[in-house]
Amino acid sequence: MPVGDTPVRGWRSILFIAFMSLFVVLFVTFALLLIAADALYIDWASVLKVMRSGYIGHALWMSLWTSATTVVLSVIFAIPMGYVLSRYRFPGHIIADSIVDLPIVFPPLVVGLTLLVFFTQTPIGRWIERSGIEFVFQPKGIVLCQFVVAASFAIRAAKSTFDEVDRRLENVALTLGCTQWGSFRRVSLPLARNGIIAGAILTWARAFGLFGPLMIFVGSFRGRTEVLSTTIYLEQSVGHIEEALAVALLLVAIALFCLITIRLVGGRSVRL
Amino acid sequence: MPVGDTPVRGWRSILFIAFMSLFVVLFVTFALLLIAADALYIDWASVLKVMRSGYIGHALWMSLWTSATTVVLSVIFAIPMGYVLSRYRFPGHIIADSIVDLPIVFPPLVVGLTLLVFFTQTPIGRWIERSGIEFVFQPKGIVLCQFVVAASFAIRAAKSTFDEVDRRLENVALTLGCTQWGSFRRVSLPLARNGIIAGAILTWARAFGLFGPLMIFVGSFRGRTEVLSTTIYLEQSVGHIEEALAVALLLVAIALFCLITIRLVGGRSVRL
Amino acid sequence: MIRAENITFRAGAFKLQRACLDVRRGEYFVLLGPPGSGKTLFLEALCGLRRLDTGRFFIDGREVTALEPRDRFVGYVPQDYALFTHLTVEGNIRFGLKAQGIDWEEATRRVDEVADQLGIRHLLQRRIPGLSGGERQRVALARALVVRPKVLLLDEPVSALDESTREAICGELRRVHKQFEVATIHVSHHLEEAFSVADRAGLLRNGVFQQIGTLAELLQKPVNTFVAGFMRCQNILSARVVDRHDTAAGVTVAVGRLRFDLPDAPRGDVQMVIRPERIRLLRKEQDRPTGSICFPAGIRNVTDRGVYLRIELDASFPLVAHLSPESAAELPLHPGTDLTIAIRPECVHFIGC
Amino acid sequence: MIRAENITFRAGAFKLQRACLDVRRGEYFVLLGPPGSGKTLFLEALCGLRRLDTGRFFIDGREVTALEPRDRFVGYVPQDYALFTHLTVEGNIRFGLKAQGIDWEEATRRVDEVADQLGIRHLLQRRIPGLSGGERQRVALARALVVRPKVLLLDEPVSALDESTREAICGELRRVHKQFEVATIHVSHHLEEAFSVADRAGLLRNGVFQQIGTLAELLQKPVNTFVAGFMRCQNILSARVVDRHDTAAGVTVAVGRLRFDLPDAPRGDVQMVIRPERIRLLRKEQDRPTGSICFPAGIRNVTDRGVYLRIELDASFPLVAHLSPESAAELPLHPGTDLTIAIRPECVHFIGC
Repeated sequence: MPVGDTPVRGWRSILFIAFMSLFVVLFVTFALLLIAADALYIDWASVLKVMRSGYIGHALWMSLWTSATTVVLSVIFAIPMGYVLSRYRFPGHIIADSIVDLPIVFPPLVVGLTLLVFFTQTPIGRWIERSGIEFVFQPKGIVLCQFVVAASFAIRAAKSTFDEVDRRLENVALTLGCTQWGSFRRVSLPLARNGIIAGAILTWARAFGLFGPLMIFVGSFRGRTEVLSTTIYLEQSVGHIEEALAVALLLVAIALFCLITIRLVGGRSVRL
Repeated sequence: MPVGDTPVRGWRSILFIAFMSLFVVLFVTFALLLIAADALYIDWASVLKVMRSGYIGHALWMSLWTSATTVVLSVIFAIPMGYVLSRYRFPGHIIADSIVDLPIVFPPLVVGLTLLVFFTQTPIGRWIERSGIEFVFQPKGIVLCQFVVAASFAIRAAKSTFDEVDRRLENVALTLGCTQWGSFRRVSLPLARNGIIAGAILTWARAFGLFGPLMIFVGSFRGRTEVLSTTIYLEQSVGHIEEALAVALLLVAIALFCLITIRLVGGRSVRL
Repeated sequence: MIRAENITFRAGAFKLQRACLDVRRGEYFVLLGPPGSGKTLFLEALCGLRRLDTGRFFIDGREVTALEPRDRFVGYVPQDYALFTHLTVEGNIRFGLKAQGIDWEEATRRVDEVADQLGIRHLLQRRIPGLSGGERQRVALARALVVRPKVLLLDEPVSALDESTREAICGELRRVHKQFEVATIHVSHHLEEAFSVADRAGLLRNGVFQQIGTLAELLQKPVNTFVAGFMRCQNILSARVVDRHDTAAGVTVAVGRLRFDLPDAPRGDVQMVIRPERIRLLRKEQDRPTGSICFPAGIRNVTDRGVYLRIELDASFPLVAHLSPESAAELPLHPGTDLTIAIRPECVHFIGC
Repeated sequence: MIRAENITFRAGAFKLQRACLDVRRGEYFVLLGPPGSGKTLFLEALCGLRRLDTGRFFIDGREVTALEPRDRFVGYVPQDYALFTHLTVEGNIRFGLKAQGIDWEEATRRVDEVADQLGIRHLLQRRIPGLSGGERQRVALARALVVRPKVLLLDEPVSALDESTREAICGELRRVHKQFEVATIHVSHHLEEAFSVADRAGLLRNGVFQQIGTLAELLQKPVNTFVAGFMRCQNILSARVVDRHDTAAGVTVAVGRLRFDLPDAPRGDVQMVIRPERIRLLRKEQDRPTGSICFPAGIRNVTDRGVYLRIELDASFPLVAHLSPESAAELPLHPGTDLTIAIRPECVHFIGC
């Protein structure tokens, strides 16, 4: 459906388009105002101070490695899960599919609480905690939180790109001598690459900006489980709005980087 | 591409499928464990107590009306914006499109902070606050926060369903005597209905579970700006895990309701 | 009825150039062309769905160039019909009447009338997804015709149907055309289809009209080799006029090593078109028909195409003839056999004449 | 070479039922049928892409029913070719060789060889998206042939191409078939296409084979009215054998108010098929050819289809004849004119014989 074919229009049509466009103008103006407010209010001295602060450096490092780990884990799960959910129908398919959807509509805070309950109140959880792999109030817990909240985005993205890979391509690969694994690795996976990347970036953005569940599951201990989002809250709650904004700037810079990467990598073929 | 056409498979293929399915089993098992943990740990006495608590009743009411308002506002913006972004190419189209995407990859916490900065630090924001329409630390602020964070989901969903409505259907409507408004109202809008509903439900889920930005922009004042997600945090932070879980149960019930509604309303045509 | 004057516009990389067309009242016009030649774009422009760079459209004597689609009163059936899947069959047909504000009783009367005429009365309460291709086509036709358009524009109306029903549906299109007395433009890339419906036809290529005329004209008197090729003429021969007589004998033409006389021909090097079904084959010992151009030729290859035989001949230049199975029964058709070829002079056409 | 015994399986609501087929070494077999008749499903099952409920497949004498697709050595070209868009043309062709672990030099040699044979050497470094339909088709063929399959399975190989190039590509398919000496099954719903390539053909309908044989057999001796209709025979007449002679004269058959003698016919009420291009028309005063069935008929309608004339006749029952333009030139063809019809007895076929 080519865009840009313009029918002959009278004044009523033009009025209609103008009315519809009004909402775009309103929304975009408001968003630009907000961005401008942030930009104007940035106090570069605070930014420098924040940059040099050891605590915040640690929080940045924590944010980066936890979210990176989450993305890697998510992709490891997303590729086979997306493929299986896309290609095969099995008993319980709809249950698996719904469980993947759950974290997308679930309040993230509930995920944090659920994890807390699981690891502190159930025998299995307590056994895991006691066996030395501690999660509660630990950096590892950050990854777990992020994974549970954000992996669904990677899985869903993988599933829908595998849905779009024509099955006949795999069929041809099978007749040409490939095993199922071969046709997956040499045909479906390369063709689904962009979608998987888009899913990974969405997962990263979600993991990177996570806040609520972390407050519940790992807390916000300076220098231990503090990530950038917790920092913003902590700084702001003691009245350091300039510092909070400076940290937010970091987050935003990274979010923008994500968005641009998606557009560059995927062009139109990558859907958020 | 029909699913379910099964090629003849040898043991290697079956092994491959088994390996891939392993990840599904792992993920689903873990998710079910978490759900089971919640279910087992629920203390029905606390649930009853929570249900009867006036504060929590107020928080529930706040959660419901703010999120409902947000959804209505979002849909009002989503329908024209989705249509304009899908059908027309104009200077700045890519900017508008990117701005719609921003809140999806942005950390929500930053949205809260940005709103706070805008309304407390910029002249325009302060003028709005002074003119009587207060947002900061006000229930109205909850709606604003939710709208900024969640409206993008509705807009994007509307845009992609309008993308899928064949333009030739509108063209035929035009030749049959419809104005542009008529062809929009009588053809495109009914055909995009399911997608718009799915977008609205996603928006609602997001708004309903919002937590971080609310803590910054409106705070958590018992009986005034407290919503269910804030309640969970507050209860949990003073050690009332049972009560927090009881509230979470409410949230989850509503989230599940959303998910089921999407499936029922949309069938396969509605994509999350 | 429909008049296009110098229509020019772009759509992406494609350009429709200075298209002129005249379709008369009650005429059934077929717009031919290979895929991507701009047939659909032309139709859309006529509907007002694309803005022109230059040129003017007239419908029923009124200029419509600047009018919105809804003010042009065209009945448009796009490819694959574009039915409204959220409405029933009745809702689809009623759509235009509702949009034009016709009251409910009158609309019902007209919906029933057109449904009867197209034999889809029993489908009215059905939903679109369950309909067959032929049923969809009728519904789309009914939806376009119920608003009593001045012209009917059909974009590949039968290409979504399977071959066995095409013939029947084409017959029905002709019938509908007659019954509703509406000038029709039918877009197609299929030659057989054109023959089964067209009064006149035009052939588009890369946005430029190549030839407009009756199908017999396009078939027997193509203006260029593209038209000849599109009409599936395999015999496009390079010839040269070697002698011009003052007498009634006309000119002598050379093709390959062969020379023969024709009443007239253009000067110099020319291209000659002979339709394969116009070539007669005779046994060597048979009498040569008077008035025909006769020359010997050897059979190179024979393939049975079921409804005809395709015979590749060598007459110092390659020639293809199509023979009906009945004519073939009387001939010795083995590769290597020598035969006599007879062509009536009026079946030889020079490109550019 | 390819043998299918009682193949039965379901795919959704569709069922392929007890399909039997034998394709001989070096044969070019065309699998015909309307859309949705199960042609593609049959091909996929033969490739091992669908599991059978019952039945067995043999390729080259070896039973392959339980083998994975990769162990069957079939060259499969699905509809629209399904080229790997993430690879270059060379990557596509090399794909199968890589999957089978053939070393790089040998693979390169074979890729170049097959690219030369199909005339796509110059395309090797190109990406798929820019290729034309014909080029894609050649690349898909090369990809299938380079692994030296025992059979070649083509699913609607030319339906994505526009009409003017189909003829040429079909010729090329025949050439490739001969050159690589590989048994070929070519799926099509297009009759003309079948005639231009097939040695033998089979006609599927709703998952059941109707008739398998040469195209001439399908054309002239259809086993039922569906086959006759699919082969576009318009004259399917209800007849009755009214008299059976002991002499050589055979039987007397009644159609409409007409009676004539034939050498043989089945008993009782039968259906009779006469191909429209087998009907000869003579002027009333012309001599009736001996040995032919002759009877008078009036012309009801004449339509020029360009390459032939379609003549609707009334001989107390409706009859359609196709005439070549050359034969038509000698006849007075106006509606209402009375003519004599001549049909050779061997051109009359009874369904079920």
